[in-house]
Amino acid sequence: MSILTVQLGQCGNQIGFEVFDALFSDSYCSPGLCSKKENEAYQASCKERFFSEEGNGDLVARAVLVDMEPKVINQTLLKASQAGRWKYSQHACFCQKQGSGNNWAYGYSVHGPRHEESIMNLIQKEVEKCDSLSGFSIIMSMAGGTGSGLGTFITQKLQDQFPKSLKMNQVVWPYGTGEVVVQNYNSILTLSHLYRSSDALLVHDNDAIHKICEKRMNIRQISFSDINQVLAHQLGSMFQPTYSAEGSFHYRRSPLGDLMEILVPHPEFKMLGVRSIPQMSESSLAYSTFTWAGLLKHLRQMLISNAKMEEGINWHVRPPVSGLPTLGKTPCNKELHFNTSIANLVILRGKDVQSADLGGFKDPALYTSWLAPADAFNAWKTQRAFNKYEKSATLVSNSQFLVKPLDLIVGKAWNMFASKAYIHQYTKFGIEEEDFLDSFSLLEQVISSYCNL
Amino acid sequence: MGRRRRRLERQAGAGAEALPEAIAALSRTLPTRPNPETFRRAKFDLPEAAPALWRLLFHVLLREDDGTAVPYPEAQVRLVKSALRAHGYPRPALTQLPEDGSQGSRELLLALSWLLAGGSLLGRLLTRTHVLTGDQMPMCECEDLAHATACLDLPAPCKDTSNGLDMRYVQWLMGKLRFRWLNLICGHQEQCALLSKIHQYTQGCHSNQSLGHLSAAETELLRDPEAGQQLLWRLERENGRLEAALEWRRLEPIFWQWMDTVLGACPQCPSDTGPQPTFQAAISDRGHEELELVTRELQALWQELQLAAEARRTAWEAQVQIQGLELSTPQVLVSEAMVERQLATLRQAWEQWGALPHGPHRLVRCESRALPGGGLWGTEAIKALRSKAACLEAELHWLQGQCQQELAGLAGALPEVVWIPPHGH
Amino acid sequence: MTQSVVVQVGQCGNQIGCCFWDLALREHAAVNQRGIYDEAISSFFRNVDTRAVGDGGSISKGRICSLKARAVLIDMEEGVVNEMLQGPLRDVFDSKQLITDISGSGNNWAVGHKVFGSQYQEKILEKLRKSAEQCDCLQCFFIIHSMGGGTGSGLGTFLLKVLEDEFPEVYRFVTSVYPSSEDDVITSPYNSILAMKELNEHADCVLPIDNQSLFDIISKIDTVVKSGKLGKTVKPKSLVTSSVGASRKRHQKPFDAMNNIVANLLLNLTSSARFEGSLNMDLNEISMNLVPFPQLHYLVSSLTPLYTLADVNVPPRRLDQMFSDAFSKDHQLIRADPKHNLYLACALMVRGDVQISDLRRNIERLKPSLQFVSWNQEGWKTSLCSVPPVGHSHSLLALANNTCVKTTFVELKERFTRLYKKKAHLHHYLQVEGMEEGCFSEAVSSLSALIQEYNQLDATKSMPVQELPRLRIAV
Amino acid sequence: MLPADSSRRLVAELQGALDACAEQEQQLDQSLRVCRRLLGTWKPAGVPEPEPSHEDPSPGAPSPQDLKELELLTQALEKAVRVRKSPSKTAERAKVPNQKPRTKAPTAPAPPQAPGRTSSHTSVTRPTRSSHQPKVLTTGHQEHRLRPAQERATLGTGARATKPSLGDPQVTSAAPRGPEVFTLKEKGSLLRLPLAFQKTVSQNSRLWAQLTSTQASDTEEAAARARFLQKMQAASGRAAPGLSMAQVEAEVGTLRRACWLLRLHMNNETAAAPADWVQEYRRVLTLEGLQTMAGQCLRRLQELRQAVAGQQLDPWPLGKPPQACPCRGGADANWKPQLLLYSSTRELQSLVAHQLHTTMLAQQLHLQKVLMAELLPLVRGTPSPSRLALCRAVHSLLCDGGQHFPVALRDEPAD
Repeated sequence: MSILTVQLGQCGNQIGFEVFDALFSDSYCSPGLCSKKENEAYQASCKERFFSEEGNGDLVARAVLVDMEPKVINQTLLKASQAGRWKYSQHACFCQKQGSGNNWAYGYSVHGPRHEESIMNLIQKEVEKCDSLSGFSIIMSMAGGTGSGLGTFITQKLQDQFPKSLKMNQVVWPYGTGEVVVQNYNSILTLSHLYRSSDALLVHDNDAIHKICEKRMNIRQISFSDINQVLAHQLGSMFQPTYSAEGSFHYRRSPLGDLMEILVPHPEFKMLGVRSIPQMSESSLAYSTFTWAGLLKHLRQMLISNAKMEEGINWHVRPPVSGLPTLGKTPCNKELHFNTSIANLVILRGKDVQSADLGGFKDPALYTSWLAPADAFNAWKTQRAFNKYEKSATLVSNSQFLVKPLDLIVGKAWNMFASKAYIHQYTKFGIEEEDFLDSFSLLEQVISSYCNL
Repeated sequence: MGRRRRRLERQAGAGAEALPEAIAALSRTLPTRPNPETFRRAKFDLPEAAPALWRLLFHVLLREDDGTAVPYPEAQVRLVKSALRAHGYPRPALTQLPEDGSQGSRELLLALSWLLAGGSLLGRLLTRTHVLTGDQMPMCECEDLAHATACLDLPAPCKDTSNGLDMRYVQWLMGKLRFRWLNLICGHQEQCALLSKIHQYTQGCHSNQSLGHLSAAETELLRDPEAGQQLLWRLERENGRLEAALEWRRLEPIFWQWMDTVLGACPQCPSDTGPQPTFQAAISDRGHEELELVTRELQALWQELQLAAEARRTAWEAQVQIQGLELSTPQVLVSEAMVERQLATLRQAWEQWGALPHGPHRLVRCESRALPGGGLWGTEAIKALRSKAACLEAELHWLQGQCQQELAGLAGALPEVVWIPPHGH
Repeated sequence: MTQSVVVQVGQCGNQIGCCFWDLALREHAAVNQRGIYDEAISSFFRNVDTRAVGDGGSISKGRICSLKARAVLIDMEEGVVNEMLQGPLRDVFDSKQLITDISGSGNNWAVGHKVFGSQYQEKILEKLRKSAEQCDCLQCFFIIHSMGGGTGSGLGTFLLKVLEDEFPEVYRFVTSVYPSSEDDVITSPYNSILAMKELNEHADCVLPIDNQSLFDIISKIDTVVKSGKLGKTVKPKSLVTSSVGASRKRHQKPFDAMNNIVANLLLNLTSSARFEGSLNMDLNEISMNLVPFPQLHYLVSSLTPLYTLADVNVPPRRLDQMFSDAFSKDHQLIRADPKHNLYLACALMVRGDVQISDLRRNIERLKPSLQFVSWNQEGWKTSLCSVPPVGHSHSLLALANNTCVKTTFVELKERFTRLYKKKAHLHHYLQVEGMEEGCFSEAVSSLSALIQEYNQLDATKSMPVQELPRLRIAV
Repeated sequence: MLPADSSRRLVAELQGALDACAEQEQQLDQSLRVCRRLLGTWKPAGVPEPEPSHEDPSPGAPSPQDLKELELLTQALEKAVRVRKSPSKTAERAKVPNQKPRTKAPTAPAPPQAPGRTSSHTSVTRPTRSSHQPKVLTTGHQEHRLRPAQERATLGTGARATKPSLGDPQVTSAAPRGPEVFTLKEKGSLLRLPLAFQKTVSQNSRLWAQLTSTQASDTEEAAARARFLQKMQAASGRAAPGLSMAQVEAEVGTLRRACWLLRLHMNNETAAAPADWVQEYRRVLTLEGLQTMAGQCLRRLQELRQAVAGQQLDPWPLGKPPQACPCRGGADANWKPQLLLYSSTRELQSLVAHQLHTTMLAQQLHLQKVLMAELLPLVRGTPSPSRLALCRAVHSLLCDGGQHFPVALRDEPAD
């Protein structure tokens, strides 16, 4: 089943390119460390999901590129064609002349309705190229105007036009210290609206990825391209093929649908975070060996202590003693130490994967009281190695990961809102104070629900 | 010619030697293929025949396909009893049989005969296990619901329910169901695309001209002869059952004669005042709920209709009066006839719910509109499905609206709480 | 890609404009080596086939034939404009873009605003419309003018209203040169105050510049460069003030260096919209991010570095210095001290070989020394443009919405009050039709209100940042 | 928290629905796999295959070749990874174009066909071949024959028996011809069904036809059955058979459908724009007609209710037993294989999507009723803040199908 990617705005388009490139190079340029036959099946499965094939055998990304100004799209197309490994479809781009100016309201209320028809037509055409469409992956930033505002609008329209297809939004969370002044407004408007129209929000935190580049990849001068490559790696490790069931050697047919069924069935809990291990520069990789036990021990501690990478994990955090679940779980404590999960998915790739012991993730103390580990925990596996890592593990988690950042954003936006700053920029385009209040109350509810697990 | 032969046999009073034949034929037709001896033992109410008959009845009444897991005997017994009750089985003696399934072979034989005498059972059983060689539409809702409710009585592996259940878990399951459906729908879309390709590529391969192309199963048979062999074997087995069924048809009257003697051997039932089994009492009003619900829905509709009709009529009469118009008799007659026709179609629509593709339909790709043999056209089926969906949707929304009203009232009464319903309301 | 039209009004406006077009040509020539008319160039220039009859239809693609500035030149004296038309830039303009008179406004806002305003309204509109028609997607008008004189301040602000009515969707960014306290135009406080009211009401963003600051910056560069302390390490052509390598061979004038700074400001302001980068910033993002309340649209700007060292390998220390400088008092284009005042918001527009990590590092480093308003503690807007200014390896333009801009307004008001108390020169204004004393009082109360808004914000400065009570969830 | 009783019912209902879906999905998965295999490359029955079960890249039992290959690969790669000094990205990208995937479906090395083989088999099969079955295939310039599967059926041996063993001289000696790729797309139209299969199928449909015709015609048997039923009823000590639950249920179902069809019709009528007066007259008549019909339905419903109450019908058992589903034969076992015709992929997809949508709706509706019955009583009664969480969840489930959720804010100004 195929996944159609919609790349929106500067951020979405830059990331989208890296994601396709990562998928391609993992599938076709990386050794895979498995039999030829299995590698072929893996490639075929990846191709079906993310690429279509032209008559001459060229691979074309299943993607629609949308931006309100032409520069980034031109650059992205150029990059893809220069690399010459895969390409974007010629007719899958939509751009205008003037951006949304970091204004969510402009993207949502002006650009959205104005270009709805053209964009939806493009998407429809790409959809028709798929034998079967599992759903959409919508890549967008939350801080700006086009990604956030238009992205939200398009997600809503996708929900209207393709109610039976899944929608997962790849949401890029802005730097805490600010990259756009009105990022907190744009963020709360985006999140609250997506909560209504999207099935899952996979959050990518710029600060966290920045730190991974710095500490794990040893990059001195970190560029956006570095950051996006790390992000693409994580996404790739999530969406590349895995076996459909324990003991089966068929590749999973519908990763997007399965993932959602496992992680986000509850309407109030839709936010996902992703962690990968190991992550390191290629030069250090050559001198490292890993065991499944070691990787999973780290990954588990990353989960319960809410660490974003394998470095600097707080090893003192322990799950609450079972039988006394209320102690660590219920209070809406802003300094949450123990990170309670709703549901987790661990994806393992590489050598001897069947031998990996996942018992550590099946402890009921890790989860909310109303879900048993049997419901809340899942693991996907393949023995095909990912992206040059002999063994690698990825955790996709619906947990309290995001409570704190969300609480911060809502708090900051609320402060700004209370002083009425910048509101005129939004009312100009029809987003009224009432809309802000709606967004605030919805997100406060989400925070509260996540706190009261 | 068959008919004449049968008559001859009957006149010859071939009861004695024909009865075993009849029972053997019946036995071969039934799903668990009970030993014919079981029937004889049941006549004398021997307990050793009981387990096999409970099992048989369970399969006949509840199990879609044999072979899958069967609940433990107690559950079988309860399920069979409740199913028979629901079908209106008249003998209360059945309900008093012990739950361990050790007794009552004669009662069970009567029950089975009662079901057989209803007429449609065998046909249904045979269709249920019919080997399909063509490509089908996915299941229709009757089937699915039947399944869902049949599971109901099985001891479900519930979470620790002694402490009650967190509502969030129910929400979780609901959400899961939604995603599972979406996945399923998406998978079927792909299946359609692939089937359509197979049909297109094998156009003209089928020996049956009206079909034209091969189905996936038929093509697979050519790809994998071993599986094809299996299919063939299953078909042959079905043919055997069909032959047995025809045989049973022929000898049926003898069986009924014999059953009269079985019935005669039964002690007369007094009156049915036996205590109801406790497992039914707790939820006995659920059926009434359904009745009440429909009554409420209909009453609401009737009132709305009354209001609408009255308002329209008054408005129309006023208009007529002001403009001094008058309907001629032919106008009245034509109008009445038209409306009547329209309403008759409507009535038909609910009485024969759908010229819908129920059950096994072989999908046939046919690009030209003219086809020998005929069949149901996809476009027509879609139209029927659409109107059916509209109906279901209307009901669902009505119910949701009712809930909304009630809950809004309840929420409004909560002190110091601002209730913000989700968007779109 | 969008286009912008520069409207230069009055002597000062036209002189700055002149420097701007010169530098703009230079910049695009450096970036666009192939001589193909591309989107970046199109933002400020039209490509015209001069062989064609009449107007010479614009060419949207292909080789560059002849570039025409997207500009409207307005002056009520002919001097500066005529000089430009005879100078090396003459090919960039044509007579259809000009509006001149010979009489001048006599340093009287009222003459510029009321007399010439009504007299030239139609003509101005016609030229503006024409320039707008030649744009694919007109995004912004850049108005360059001075506050002290007559034409720039009077007609320049009249124009704002005209633009607002005629092109409500198009942004109006105003570069306003404020008079220094030792200004030689005696009526400049009157003109500035009257102009301020118009800026308050009709501009989207104002970039206040003050001659004194420009002069100080130049003096400082001179001292550093001439002191020889840096020796040969300063890269040639890298001075922000220089116009070396420019196409014109005109005699250098004292104001040229100062005007070059302003021209650089405009180039850097638009660079991220014109050129590629990993973090683009369109013009419409400026007001969105930096203007929290409609009236508070005055942005204090600073440019760094003022020169570049010849050594190609920039040590991070050097790069960090660029960021530090941008917040120092000495680098502001108006006399103001943002560091000791309250920030409402701040934009950092970086050009050249600088990565996001450099930007993040410096924001983290500088943040503790800066004060932000309580509701906008992380009020940063950032952009990364990969094309550096000519001669530089990298550069930074900082735009601050900071209460420090208030000082200029307060001083202005004081100077105005001193003059107004004596009713000095008032009759020159009142004899202009449509001009009443009420205009002055309205203007001064408008300014007072603006100052008051800044005062109120300043008052929150010392207060501890506290979380406001939020919505509370019942379950 | 829900009371245990409701919990059990709700969880059982939902779990049942989930399991049904999962089962469907599994079946679908399997048939998808079959279809995909069919659309890939394969060889029709009769062309020998050297390796069993190609489609499973089953490392659970890898072949010796696989193992060897894997071992070599791993060794080489591990060595490469350690030795290499972080190769530059550009170099890596530069070398890629040669690796550009031509993305062929994995082609199993098709064994060449033995030249003598076809002739030897045709001689064997000739007697069983009926004249209407031309099996001659023309593939390219060579003429081959697909060995029909019917041979095996008629010979009564399993498929394995005809599979050539490795020792089969005909296979081992075969090498000269190049591999031959069969795809449905190119050569699908040349396939023919084996005769044995055709025979069995036609026998099957003949039997079905016979069965249906006897059922339709037999009146004597029907009479015998009716007599038995009567006797049984009498022996059970009850009066004439009343309505069975299944019948009541069926009727209620019909009335429910009637109700919704009437409502839809009413909505159409009332939503229509005003027309000329004659038209309007018809509309009035229609509405009044609808009202009458609704009244009739109501009356019938009352009768049913009385029957349920008065006749002391047995209480409804736990859950509904599976009623005679019309789609699996149902009341009229007048089964006859029907054709469902479609003209394009899009139409088929739309048809199936509609079918599934309806099924899903029916299930939703059923669940809605169950949820209403279980949950509404819980939230009724005196409002209390402790009910709030329950209320929110119930609102979400009952008013939005669980897809959205309401927010409950504290009213008092927070401080």
